[in-house]
Order: sequence, then C-alpha cells, then structure tokens
Amino acid sequence: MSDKQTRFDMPPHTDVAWCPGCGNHMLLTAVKEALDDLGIDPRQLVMVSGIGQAAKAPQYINANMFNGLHGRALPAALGIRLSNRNLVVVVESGDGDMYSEGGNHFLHAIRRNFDVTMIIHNNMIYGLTKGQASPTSPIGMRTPVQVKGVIPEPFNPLAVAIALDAPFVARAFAGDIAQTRSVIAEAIRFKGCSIVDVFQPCVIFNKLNTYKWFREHTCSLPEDHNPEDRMAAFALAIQHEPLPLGIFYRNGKRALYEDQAGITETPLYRQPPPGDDEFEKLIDAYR
Amino acid sequence: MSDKQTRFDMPPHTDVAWCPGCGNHMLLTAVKEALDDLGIDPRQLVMVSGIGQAAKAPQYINANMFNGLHGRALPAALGIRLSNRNLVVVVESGDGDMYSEGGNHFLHAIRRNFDVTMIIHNNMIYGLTKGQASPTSPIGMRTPVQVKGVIPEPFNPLAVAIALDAPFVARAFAGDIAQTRSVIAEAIRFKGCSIVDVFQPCVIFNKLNTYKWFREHTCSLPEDHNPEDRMAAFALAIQHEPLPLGIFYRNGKRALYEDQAGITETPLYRQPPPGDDEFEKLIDAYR
Amino acid sequence: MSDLSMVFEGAAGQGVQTITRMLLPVLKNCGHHVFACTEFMSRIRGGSNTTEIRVTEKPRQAYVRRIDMLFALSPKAHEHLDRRIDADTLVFAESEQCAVPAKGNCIETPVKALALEAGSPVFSNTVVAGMVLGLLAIPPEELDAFLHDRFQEKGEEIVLKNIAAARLGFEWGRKCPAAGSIKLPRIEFGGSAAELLMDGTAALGIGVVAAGCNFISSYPMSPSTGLLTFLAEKSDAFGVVVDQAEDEIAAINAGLGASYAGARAVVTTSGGGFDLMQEGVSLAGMLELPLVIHIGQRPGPATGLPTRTEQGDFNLVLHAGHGEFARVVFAPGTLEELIHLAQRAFAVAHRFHIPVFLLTDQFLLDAETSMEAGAIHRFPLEEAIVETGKEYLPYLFTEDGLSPRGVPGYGAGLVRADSDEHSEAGFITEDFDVRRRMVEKRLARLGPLREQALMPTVTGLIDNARTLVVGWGSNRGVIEEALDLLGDPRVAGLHFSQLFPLNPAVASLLGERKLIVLENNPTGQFAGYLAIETGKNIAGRILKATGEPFSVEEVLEALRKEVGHE
Amino acid sequence: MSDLSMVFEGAAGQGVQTITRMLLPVLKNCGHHVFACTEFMSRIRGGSNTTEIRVTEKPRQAYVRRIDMLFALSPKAHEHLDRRIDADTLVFAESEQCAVPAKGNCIETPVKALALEAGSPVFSNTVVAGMVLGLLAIPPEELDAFLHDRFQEKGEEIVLKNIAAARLGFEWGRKCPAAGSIKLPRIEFGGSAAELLMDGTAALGIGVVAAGCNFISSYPMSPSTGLLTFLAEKSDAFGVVVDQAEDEIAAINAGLGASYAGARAVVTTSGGGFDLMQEGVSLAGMLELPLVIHIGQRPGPATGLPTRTEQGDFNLVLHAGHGEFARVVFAPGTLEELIHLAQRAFAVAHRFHIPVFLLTDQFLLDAETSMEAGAIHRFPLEEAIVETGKEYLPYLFTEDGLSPRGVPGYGAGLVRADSDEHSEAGFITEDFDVRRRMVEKRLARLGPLREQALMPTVTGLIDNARTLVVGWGSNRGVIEEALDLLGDPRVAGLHFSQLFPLNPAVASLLGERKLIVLENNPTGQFAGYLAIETGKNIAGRILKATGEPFSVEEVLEALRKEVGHE
Ligand SMILES: Cc1ncc(C[n+]2csc(CCOP(=O)(O)OP(=O)(O)O)c2C)c(N)n1
Ligand SMILES: Cc1ncc(C[n+]2csc(CCOP(=O)(O)OP(=O)(O)O)c2C)c(N)n1
Ligand code: SF4
Ligand code: SF4
Ligand SMILES: [Mg+2]
Ligand SMILES: [Mg+2]
Repeated sequence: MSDKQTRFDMPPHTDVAWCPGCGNHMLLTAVKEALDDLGIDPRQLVMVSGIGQAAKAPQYINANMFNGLHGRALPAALGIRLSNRNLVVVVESGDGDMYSEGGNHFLHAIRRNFDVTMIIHNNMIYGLTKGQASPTSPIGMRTPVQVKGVIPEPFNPLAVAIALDAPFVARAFAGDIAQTRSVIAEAIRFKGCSIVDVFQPCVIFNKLNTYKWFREHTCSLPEDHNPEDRMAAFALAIQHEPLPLGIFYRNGKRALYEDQAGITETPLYRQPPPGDDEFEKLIDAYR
Repeated sequence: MSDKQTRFDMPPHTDVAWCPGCGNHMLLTAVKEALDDLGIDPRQLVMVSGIGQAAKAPQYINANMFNGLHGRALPAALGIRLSNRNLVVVVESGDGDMYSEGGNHFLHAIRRNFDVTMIIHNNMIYGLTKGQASPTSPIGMRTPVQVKGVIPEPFNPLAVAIALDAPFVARAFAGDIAQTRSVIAEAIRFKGCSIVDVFQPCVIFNKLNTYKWFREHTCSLPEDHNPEDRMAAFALAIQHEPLPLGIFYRNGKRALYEDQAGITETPLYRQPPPGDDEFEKLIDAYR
Repeated sequence: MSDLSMVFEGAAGQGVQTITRMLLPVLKNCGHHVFACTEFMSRIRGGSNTTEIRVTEKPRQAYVRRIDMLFALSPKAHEHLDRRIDADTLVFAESEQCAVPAKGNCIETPVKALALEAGSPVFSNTVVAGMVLGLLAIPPEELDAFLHDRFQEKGEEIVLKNIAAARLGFEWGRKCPAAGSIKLPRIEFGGSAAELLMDGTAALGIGVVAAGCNFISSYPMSPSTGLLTFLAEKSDAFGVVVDQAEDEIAAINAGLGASYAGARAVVTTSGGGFDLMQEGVSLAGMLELPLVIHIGQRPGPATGLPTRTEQGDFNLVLHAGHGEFARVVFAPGTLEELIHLAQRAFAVAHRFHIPVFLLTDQFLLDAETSMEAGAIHRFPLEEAIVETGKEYLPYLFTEDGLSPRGVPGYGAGLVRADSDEHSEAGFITEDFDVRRRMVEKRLARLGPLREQALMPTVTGLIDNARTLVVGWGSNRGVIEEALDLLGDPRVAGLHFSQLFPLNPAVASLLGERKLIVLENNPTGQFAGYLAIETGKNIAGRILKATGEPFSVEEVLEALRKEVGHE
Repeated sequence: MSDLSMVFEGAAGQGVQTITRMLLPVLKNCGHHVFACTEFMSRIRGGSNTTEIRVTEKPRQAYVRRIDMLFALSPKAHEHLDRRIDADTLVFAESEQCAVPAKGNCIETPVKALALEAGSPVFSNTVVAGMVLGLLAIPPEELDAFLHDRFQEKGEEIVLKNIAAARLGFEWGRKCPAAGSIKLPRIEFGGSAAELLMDGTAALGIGVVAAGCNFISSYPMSPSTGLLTFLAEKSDAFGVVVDQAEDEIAAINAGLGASYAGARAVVTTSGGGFDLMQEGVSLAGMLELPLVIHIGQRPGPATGLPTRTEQGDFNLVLHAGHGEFARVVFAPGTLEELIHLAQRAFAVAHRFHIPVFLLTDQFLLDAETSMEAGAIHRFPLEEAIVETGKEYLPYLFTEDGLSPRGVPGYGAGLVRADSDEHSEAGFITEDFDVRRRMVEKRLARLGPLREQALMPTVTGLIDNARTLVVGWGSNRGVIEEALDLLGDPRVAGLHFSQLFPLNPAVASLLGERKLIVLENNPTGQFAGYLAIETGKNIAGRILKATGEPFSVEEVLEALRKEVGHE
C-alpha cells in the first residue's frame, strides 16, 4: 500500500473493518489517490454506496457520504446529482450490491447517462454475509449455499454495459494500485456514466480468485485497442482467458442526462419556492 | 388475423380487453398457433405474465395461467419450472414489465438458463397506464410524463441478452403473424432460456412506432447470418436502421439449469415427505 | 329540485369525459355548485365507464347512487347500471347504439343522427353536451368558448362543426318533452361561490407545487400517476426535476438522495408500488430525511381492481418499513384539504426530518368540484437547511432529537448519512449506548408531532350529539351530506384528515359518545387504531370493499339503522 | 454453584467459536444442561465478539449479564465487556495479547505460550478449551473424539498436536489456583436429560424439513441466511430445491410460483429484505397460495445493527402487503418450539392457503442448547392437493372460503391464478358483487384460524397470580428464569408463540390481572396489539432496543420494580 497522503485520508487510528490483506485496502488507496490527483474538494464530493464490505469504503474517505440500502446506491446517486449538479458523485459498492440486488438500477443508470462514476469491488463473492456466490462467481465454485457449485453463467458487467452503450467502461485489478488509480481518475474525469469493475481479492471467502489467480488470468488491453470501437470492445469484454484490464469502451457522443433534463447550476436547496404571483397564476388556470 | 382454430382458443364471445387494431391481437394468434404447431397439451402449459396490456395475454389462452405481479413473471416462472419440469413454461409480458420493473429478473433468468420462453410485447410504451415512456421508447418521444421527450437511451434487449450469452435470442414483428409464429415455435422448442422480443404496435398511445413505421424500419436478418456467431449477432443487435427480424443468436452449449440443479422428473407435489427414519437420522446428527 | 344527478355512460375510448369537460365549466359559470366523479374499467377501449355530474344547491363532494338523467352511449350501459336505474331515471339512449334499459323512463335520443347531420359521428359527444344544455335550458353559447379552445388546433372548420353539433343537440334537448321535468337547483345568492373548478389530482398538484416541491421520481401506477404528470407539465414553470424511475424502489431511493442533497422531494404511488418502497421508508427514518409520499389508494390485494377505489392502506403506511421511527399520515377529505395538507405534509416532513404520508384514493383524485378561490390558502415555507461548520454533526444529539440539517456542498462541513446505526457524525457504530440514544432520538419527535396534530373536523353540533360518525380521507363529503339529510341533532360527524399521530385532545373530544366509524375497507382499519389510541369502544363500523365509493344513499341508510331511525 | 457462566471473547476470525464448539458437547455429555449465546460485530475480522456458555442445574434458555469466568483473547475485550465484569469475575487473559481489565479477578493465562509449546499459535483455541476442562476438573479425554473429527481432514499430525495442546491447557487449568473456586452445577438425576445439542438455526431447519418443505428461494441476509444454508446442505438428502435469488422480490415470487405448482415452499429473510417481499405477501393473499416466510429479526431501521438482535418486526408482518387477507404469525420461544412451530407453520399455510410467518431473531437463531430428544415431535403431514376435474374452479366459493387446491399438470382441469380481482375460474373481473364475495372469502378463514390458534404457555400458577408477565418469541427463556428467581407466587408468566390471530380464549385467561409486557423493541408492539384484541389495559412495558438480548438480571430487576419488591 502506498503511503502518499491525500486530502481524503481519515484521521489515523480510524478503525477499518476490513480483513488484513483484503484487496479493498488497495482499492481504497487507489480511489483516494485518484480523487486527490483530480484536485477534487472533499466538500464537493459525495461518496455513495449500498451495503456490503465494499460498500463500507465511503466510511474511510474524508468526503460527504450517502451509505444507503443494499443495492440502491445508483438511484440515490441520481437523486443527488439531479438536485445539485455541482457535486461530484462517485458510487462505490460490491458486485452483489451492484449486479444482483441492484441489477435493475445498473441497467437504467447507464441508459440515463447522468454524471456518475461507479467503482465496483468485484470479489466474485458475498463478503459481508460470509461467502455465498455473487453474480460474478465462477461456475462450479462451492459455497455453503452453492453446495454443488455455482450454476448460472457469471454476470459480465462489461459486456452488458457495452450492450447498453455505456459511454465509459473499464476494468482494473486492485492489486495494481497505480493502474487502478489512473483508470479511476479517468473515469471520474469523464462527464457521464462511467463504470469501473475492479477485481478485488477477498482473502477470506474466495479461495479461487486470489491475487495470484488474478495476476495469472489478466492482461493489459491490446496496445492498439481503440476504445471508441464498440465491436472490438465487446469482443474483448467477452474474452475469457486472459481477462483484459484497462479502458474497454468510450463513447463521447451520448448526451448528458442533466443537460437534456434541463438541470441548472443552481442546486435545488437554493432554488426559491414559487412566488405568490406564480402560485396565483397556477390557480388561475382553474377559474 | 387468421381464423385457424387451435386447442388454445377461448370460448367465443370471450371479452378481450385490448383495443381494436392493437398488435396484441395478432401476437396472440401467433402464440396460439405456435403452441398448436408444437402439439402442446394445454394442461401441461403454464402461461406466466406480469401486469400490463400485454400481460393480459394469458387470460385469452386456454391453458394454465399465473398472472402475477407487475415485473415479476420470471421469478414465478422459475419457481414453477423448478417445482415441475414437465410443464412447458411461457412468459408473455410487456416491455415495461420485463425491462423496467422486471429488469433485474431478466438478467438473472438468462444467467440461470432454465427452460422458459419469454415473449415480450414490445410496443415501446406503457399501454395500460396510459402512455408513459417504456424502456424501449425512442429518444425524443413526448408523453404526458416525458414532456420534453424521452432522454435515456432505449434499452436494447437483444444486445443485452447476447452480452449475457442468452442461448436463444430473436426478434419478430406482430404484424407478420406467420413469421412471428414460426420464431415463437422455435423458441418454445428450444430447451433453455429463449427470448423473443416482438415489435407490437400500440395504436392508441404510440403514434411514432406504428405498423407502417415498423414495416419501413425492419428487415429480415441477412440470409447468411449464422446464429451461432455471437459477434455477428451482437453487431446485428446494435444495428439501428433497419432493425433486423429473426433469430439472432443460438448457443446450444449452455447447460440447462434444471439439469445442473438436479431437478428430477418427479414434480414436487408428488414428492413424498421425509420418512420418520430419515427424520430420525436428521436429529441423530445433533446427539 | 335541489340536487340534480346526471350520468354519462360510454365505452373506454368513446370520450364521454369530453361531455363532462364541456358541461362542468358551463354549469359552474352559471353559478352552480358542481361535483363530478368517475368510475372506469382497467382497459383502454371498450367496457362501460361512467361519469356522474351533480349540480347541487349546497356545495357537495359525494357520490349519489340515484341517477336523474342518464345518457347511455354504449351497448353495456344496461348491464353496468341496472342497479342504479329506477322508475324516475330519465334514460337518454339510442336504440341503435345501446340496448335500451328495461327500467327507467326511456327516451329515444338521436345522438348519432345529429352527429352525422353535423358532419361525422365524432361529434356525438358535442351533440350530447348540447342536448343537456337544451334540457336544462342553458344558452348554448356558453359552450362556444370551450369548443374554440379545445378544437382550434384542428382548424376553424372543426370548431364550427362542433358548434353546429352543439346547437343541433341543444335544439333537440329544448324541444324534448322531458325538458320540462328537469329543474336545475336554485343558485346561491350572488351566484359566484364557485370560482374554481378542478379535480383532485390538480388540487394535490397545486398543494405540492405551493409547498415548494422541486423533485419527483416515481413509477406510473393508477391512480397515483396524475401527480407525476401534473408536475411534469409544470416542471419548467416551477423548476421541478421530474424523473420516471425504472421501478418504485429506484423512485424512493432517488427521492431520498435528492432530499439528502437538499431537494424538497415527493414520490407518488399506489399500494402495490408502495410495498416496494418500504425499505426506502425505513431508510428515510434512519437517515432522518424529509420525504413526502403520496399514496393513491385502490383495492388490493395484489393488482386487485387497479382503476377503482378503496381506503385499504392505512395500516400499511402506519407500519411501513422495518424498525421504529416517527412518521405522520394525512388523509385529506376534500379538494381544499388536498391543497392545504399537501403543503402541511412538506412543512411537517421538513420541520421534523421524517417521511410524511398523504393518503388519497381514486375517488378523490378523479373527483372534480367547484370551489371558492378564497378558501384556498398558501402557507409560508419554513427553511430548515443550515450552512455546515467544520465540525458539523448531522446526527447531533439535541433536546428535541432534531439535529440542524446540512446538505453536501454547502458549508465547511461534511454530511454523512449511514443506513447502519451511526454516531452523531454519521459513521457506522455498534456502541450499545449510542444505539439506544439514536433510537430515542428518532422517536422523540413524536411528542411535538402529537401536540401539533390536526384535530378532526366536526360536522353538526357535537355538544348535543350522542352519536359521532367518524370518517377519514375521501369520505368527508359523503358523511357530511348524509348527516345533513339525516338532520338528527343527536348525531354529529367527525372527520380525520390527520390519521397519525393523533392529537391527545381527541380522546376528550370523543367523550362518551357512541362511535360509528365509516371507512372503505373490509375490516375497519382506522376504527381499530382509534380504539387503541383513545381507549374508546367502537360501537359500529360501516364498511365497504367492492371497489366503489360510498353513496350518500347507502350511508344515510346505514346511519338510520345505526341510530334507530328505521 | 447452580449456574456457571463462562464467556469467551475474541476478535472476528480468531475462531473463539471453536472453543464453544469443543466445550458444549463435552459438558452436555457429562449430563449438564448447557446453553450458549453469541453476540458479534458486523465484520469478518477484528473487533470484539463473545460467546457465553451457561452450565445450569435446571434447563435454561436465557442470557445472563453476569460472567463467572471470562477468557479475554482480543485487545478490545476490556472496552467491550467492561460493563459486565465485576469483582467476582475470574478474568483469564494474557497481558501480552490483551489489555488486562482493571476490574475483575485477573489471572495471567499463558495461552500463546502453551500453544507455541504445542507447535503453533493456531492451537490457542484448543489450549483454552483444555484450560476450561482443567479448571472444571473434567477429564481431558472427553475432547479427543471431537478433535479427531474436526481435524482429521488435516492429517493425523494436526490431530495429535491438538490433543497435546488440550492436555497442556488442561494441566495448566488443573493447577490454576482459581480451579478450586469454580464449581460445576449439580447434575440432574440420571444425568442424561440433555441428549441433543443444537442451535436455533438447526432447530428451525429440522422443523422445516420435517414439514416436508421441498423448495426455498432466498437472498442472503443476516441473521436469516442459516436456514438457506441448512436446506442447501440437506438438499440432496431431502430433495429440497434450493435457489439463491437475485433479490428478495425474486425470492418470494419464485416461492409463490413454486407453491402454485405444488411445492411446499419457504423463504427466509430479515426485516429489510422482507420490506421488499411485501408485494409478494399481498400476492400470496390474492392467489390464496400457501407460503411460509421466516423472518430473522435484527435491529432496524434500514441496515441498523445487522448482526444483533431485536423483536421489531411484529407490526411489520402483521400489516405486510397492501389489501386485506388472512395470515398467521408464529414466534417460537425455545428451540423445541422452533422445531414444532416450523411444522405447524407449514400445516397451517397449506390447510388454509395463506402466507404464514415465523418470527425469530438473531439471539434465538444463534443460541445453542441441550435438549431432550423425547421432547421433539414430528407431526403428520396433511395433503391438500386435489386432482382437477374438467370444470375445476380454483376459486370456487365454498362455505368456509377454502377452495380445493389443484396444481397445473395434475388432472383434467386448468389452474388459473390472477393477481387482479378474479372470478371463481381465476379470470380477471370487475364485477362488484364477485369482488365483495372474494374479499369475504379471503378473510373468512380467520374464523377457524382464531379457534385453532395456540394458547400462550403459562409459567407458574396463573390461578394465584395477580400479575402476568407477558412475552413472545425469544424471550420465553429469560422470563421463565427471572420468574423462577423472583419466586413470587403472585406473579406468573405468559408466553405467546402465536401472535396472530389470537385465540378468543386469551381474554378470559388474562382476566383482570395486571399485565406487564416484555419485548425487545422500543415501543411495545405486541403490547399494543394485545390491548386492542383483548380490550385489556397494559399496566407496564419492559422494553429494550440496544441490539442486545434481555439479560436475566435486568428482567429480574425490572420485575422487582414492577411488582414492588424493591
Ligand atoms: C435488502 C437486503 N438484502 C440483503 C442484505 C444482506 N447483505 C448485506 S451485504 C450483502 C452482499 C454483499 O456482497 P457484495 O455486494 O458483493 O459486497 P462484499 O461484501 O462482497 O464487498 C448482502 C446480501 C441487506 N443488507 N439488505
Ligand atoms: C408494482 C407496480 N407498479 C406499477 C404498476 C402499474 N402498471 C401496470 S401495467 C404498467 C406498465 C405497462 O407497460 P408494459 O409492461 O409495457 O405493458 P403494456 O401495457 O404496454 O402492454 C404499470 C406501470 C403495477 N401494476 N404494479
Ligand atoms: S471478507 Fe473478504 S472482502 Fe470482506 S474484508 Fe475480508 S477479505 Fe475483504
Ligand atoms: S392501449 Fe395500446 S397496447 Fe393497449 S390494447 Fe390498446 S392499442 Fe394495444
Ligand atoms: Mg462481493
Ligand atoms: Mg408496453
């Protein structure tokens, strides 16, 4: 873990509830450093999450926090952004949270394309509830619930995002803090809905997808990959072996939801209520 | 509408609550004929739906029916199939039902790959609730709620299904009963999760996507299209103009959930409860 | 006649609502009190729907079963309305279009013929409106302005043809032998009581806009969608952010995100959609976020009768969401109350940082009524957001349990909201003592909420009354009218528009009187609650669960039985 | 000593549960009554968790605050347990590992040193178990079989090292000067009362399997996940279809689909997940489908305290789902009741075609206790599925409102289930009369359900009692023990394991006695309900909402206050 100080650091001795050696620690470092790189003011940043081990991340970042319900980070993030578009909104949560309980919001957040960055801690397991399969668990993985091994096809967030024409789709590996940090910085800088699925080893419950496994089964995207090429991005997203890391897809052409919906710079909390004359006019229509 | 009699016809004078001229009538004909073509016994068929205009379809088919909650047809279908795998389970519902309220189940049903056929009446609108945008409504379409026009990118069910490696992905147009019937028959025959998105004109609320519009903006899939080619299927699925019709994608390699989960031919209602000796053994483990 | 009831029947899609849309303003502008209510099937075309228009001497907001004049325009009219037609009903119908009912005083009515004479069957509704004016001897010119407004988009020719159609209808009506037997009620002195005309949804929308609401995220569901549509229509004029959510769960979580960021947010839904919002309600309780939740009730369980009416969701909202925290439930009884309580809902939600419920139903939302403009009030907005200081604590312990409310991006502090049990700073905690104090904090505000709770409205003279007829929500009109007709000084009415919490003074107001509770649900949900809260015995329950509103007649009958007038 | 309380403290991941897993069977096999309960933080590593083991003369199922022996193995022990340590507590701790508490009788305990002597720090837990045996003078060989079973997978060497570690601990314990001061309770005559040893989750699972359950679809959520895991583990042996759902909405709808197709289905969740199931509950009501819903309660609102205990969901389940229909709520109070009521829940759900709730909580599910095998009963299964005839009507009107239950694919008929209001055939209808009758049909079964409702269990002699202490669910043990200790013949206990509907005979059982209701929630939810249903006044409420279970001491204290023994 790097020792760089960031303005997003919490006071020393903050009790971090994650296990020693967990990939979450590295990802947290990468996120804080990326935020720092971008020079974001912590008071203008809202970290939004659901519930899970990953979803605790905002508790360890010096910024505003909305740690909501399991699976419901994205709608909350939408409400926040639409109410105050000056805020930087980052959603950080787990694979179960975002792809299982929150799967529907994942689809529809991408469809809207409001300015949010999703960082998904993809440990291919339910950590906080002690090791059941997540939507990204590999077929055959045994758990106390999946006694005969996982049956369903793993959810492929990148392929689905590209199918939805998500404008920024990337994958990183928490074990590589530097690259993760730079991909996350790019994603936050991107104006629109950006998705960063981050492979994150859970050292307690996932004995298959370890640091070693990820190192052996991942690679960089081909040097010549053009992220504006949707078909190429899709082909790489469905590639199984090895699993590429980096920015798969970028589509600068999608309009921003906030712009289309006419969201102004004035946050709603500053918006004056209708004047008495406006109210009178409203009533007048019913005379 | 064809006048062929099928064993799935309801008694004459059944009150059908759909509007005259609605594409649902034709789709209903196609479904009943496809079922008839396959020689299915109505008593072994369960038509499952959610809520909406489309979701009324099972009310007009002579078969078992589970007309459940808005958006929740797929989990109910799963429960039915896993409890009795001798039943043919067909889900018929609307685009709002299946892609908005039911979006999460759409993802996870495909991941499981249990034997179900989804027929989605895609009229690009909410019919029953009087004309709000659905997830497939075109950008810019005005409705009483979308007063400035629809903003989000339309949900592309085919592309998402292919991204999820759904093993059978097709599109049809209700205005062409014969083709719709044959695609649906193929889909039901297919052992696994098959998806048929059917363009269905709503003559009341959708003034953009009319019969004429669909005729002008659709085409057949290229003759040489190989439905086992996932990349080609994806390319065709994201094609906007014209919109191809037919069987985009087939993947015969995915295992059936029922087989993997060890579901036997004996329906659960016939399964004898544990005997007293088995119960004793269960208790014995705690001595 | 002091009370005229006209019913217009037609299939869905036949547009019979246009008839009432033409007639209501004309009648109102003549100085009459008008009230209209609607019942319709869950389909877009076909079936049999009706609108009832009442023209009354006193202001009324209730449904009557009795039909004085029926325009039966669909083949299903007879079957659907049989129960409501009696020998005194004048039935206007065209034997060609519609099986003429066996009962009633049938008058062959050439709607289609006159429409064709005007140029096309599409003018049928205008012909009928003209007929009504003729029958009631109201000058047909009163309609012209409306026809202009409504049809000008389609060109001058269509406007003129409609005007001609109305005239044809008018002439027929004027000459109809029945004309003499129909009398409009007397107009109140001045004739200008009825300045405004609107439906329940508009009244709700006006109240919500007046409250400074600037955010709605919701998913369509009858009969609640109207508020979403209303705010969408007004979004530009009033700066309301409108988002159609992918589902109800998204809707309430977006509402809470917005509220956290400082918006004045509302969500609208019905019982089934609300079920899905309950975890969000619990989150509002935990995060202490203001949110107004409108529930347009309809008959359950499950999909039930989607387009019909019931008052079945009181218990549901009272206990919605796991865990315990403060909340408030309002149930407006009239359109005026809709406007006022929508404002109060926001004020209370934002003063106490809690979820507040507005319970309406299909009957009330679709009801249309004339009302005095002077009766509508706008309440001043309280602003409760503070600029945060560096050491801001979003869940600071205070005497009354309310912490100053900061929002992210405003001030030097950080705003942390955590759905786990949390410290004053908003961080996750498992400290048992903090937990205990936070539970108390979230419940403490019930004290002032009780003290500030609205008292029920009394009808009649409570001091003399030995029996009280208790109602809530949309039944205010029907109880008031039935009591008026009953005219028994020993019986008074009590209408609750705040259902929870109850003002502690309610118990003594009830005193030792016999209590009869009327509500449109099968078990008497509010009756049960009133009994616990006040310790009083409920002597009788007048209940219903058919999907229809209570009619004045059945309430009167039930009251006669209860108080022994039979 | 008639009652020994030992607490084992350690960080999450330190595996202190292995210590109790070693000791409980040993103690039970010696003929003791044992009870254990656990409290832990919502984290996988670190923090401070404890398990309490009680060895008691009489069978007990309650938590005591008092600690006779504490093994403090983590640095946070002191902070976490300060409130529970007093001068009589023997605190076994290693100053190297753990800040030694200021209070208590501290004994330097070389856990790590002995573990290292045995070969590695991983043997620490085994060392501690050995120490306890030494202190209690129980032969160390009693542990050997367990160590074999548990470690044989890892090879003979590991087994032997563990045995050696246990012996080292034993020797230390035997020689410890404190050993003399610790006495085990007397063993009941025969010493074989305690044949079985299991935890609440296993008891629930056994009951569910015994009930012939063959389908579960659920989404993980503490503390309810155990049932899903239990059934998954038994899926092959007992033919249970197990599906981990994508969310709770899917879970309940899959359960209902399964039930429709003839499965005996259960779902398991906790309050927040259950919020999301409510529309499904309403659907069960509408479709008249049997479904058992297990809710492992934990403190809310929202995420609350995910790994702790509360009884806050009674009101939630009582009114869950919009619309009105019959339901039943059970709340087992002991492990035996878990086994029996799980069976009864299925029987009632399938006899009456309704959703039935089983309310448990973290305390009960994680509690481990010894029990008599003879006390466990298996009830015969009723089969209620009929072969359909050609004219089968799934919603046939009958006198008792129950229609014969057909399933698709079995018989000549078709089975139609519709979430809209429906006809007897199951088709959508808007007929007001059919609607009314269907509402009545769905509620009529509440009559027999009331008559068949379980009566509460009496503790003490109710005839002499002037005060009744009422509890429900997991508080049975603590009330019984506190009453026993109170020893006041004027006070008896009443434990409800069926919360809704109540048997009509309950009111007369209560009589005119003073009622004190004890429940682990902040407002007294059941107390409120009991008052309405029986018309009785609740004189006192003993409440709690810290996330901890009631301790015997605090209940005793509260009772002394209530009945004036202070
Ligand atoms: C509605 C609801 N359902 C279930 C839970 C229980 N729950 C908490 S976290 C979690 C899954 C965690 O998995 P993931 O999102 O992958 O996060 P991780 O712990 O692996 O980082 C679940 C099921 C909950 N809190 N709320
Ligand atoms: C939980 C819930 N939310 C909302 C509704 C209201 N509702 C009924 S049908 C429908 C949408 C219908 O659209 P679609 O699925 O596209 O079907 P269509 O009517 O267009 O065929 C909605 C929102 C409902 N019944 N239940
Ligand atoms: S359980 Fe897994 S994901 Fe959670 S903190 Fe521990 S290692 Fe990380
Ligand atoms: S509203 Fe549209 S979708 Fe519904 S029946 Fe009418 S035409 Fe068809
Ligand atoms: Mg995870
Ligand atoms: Mg649709």
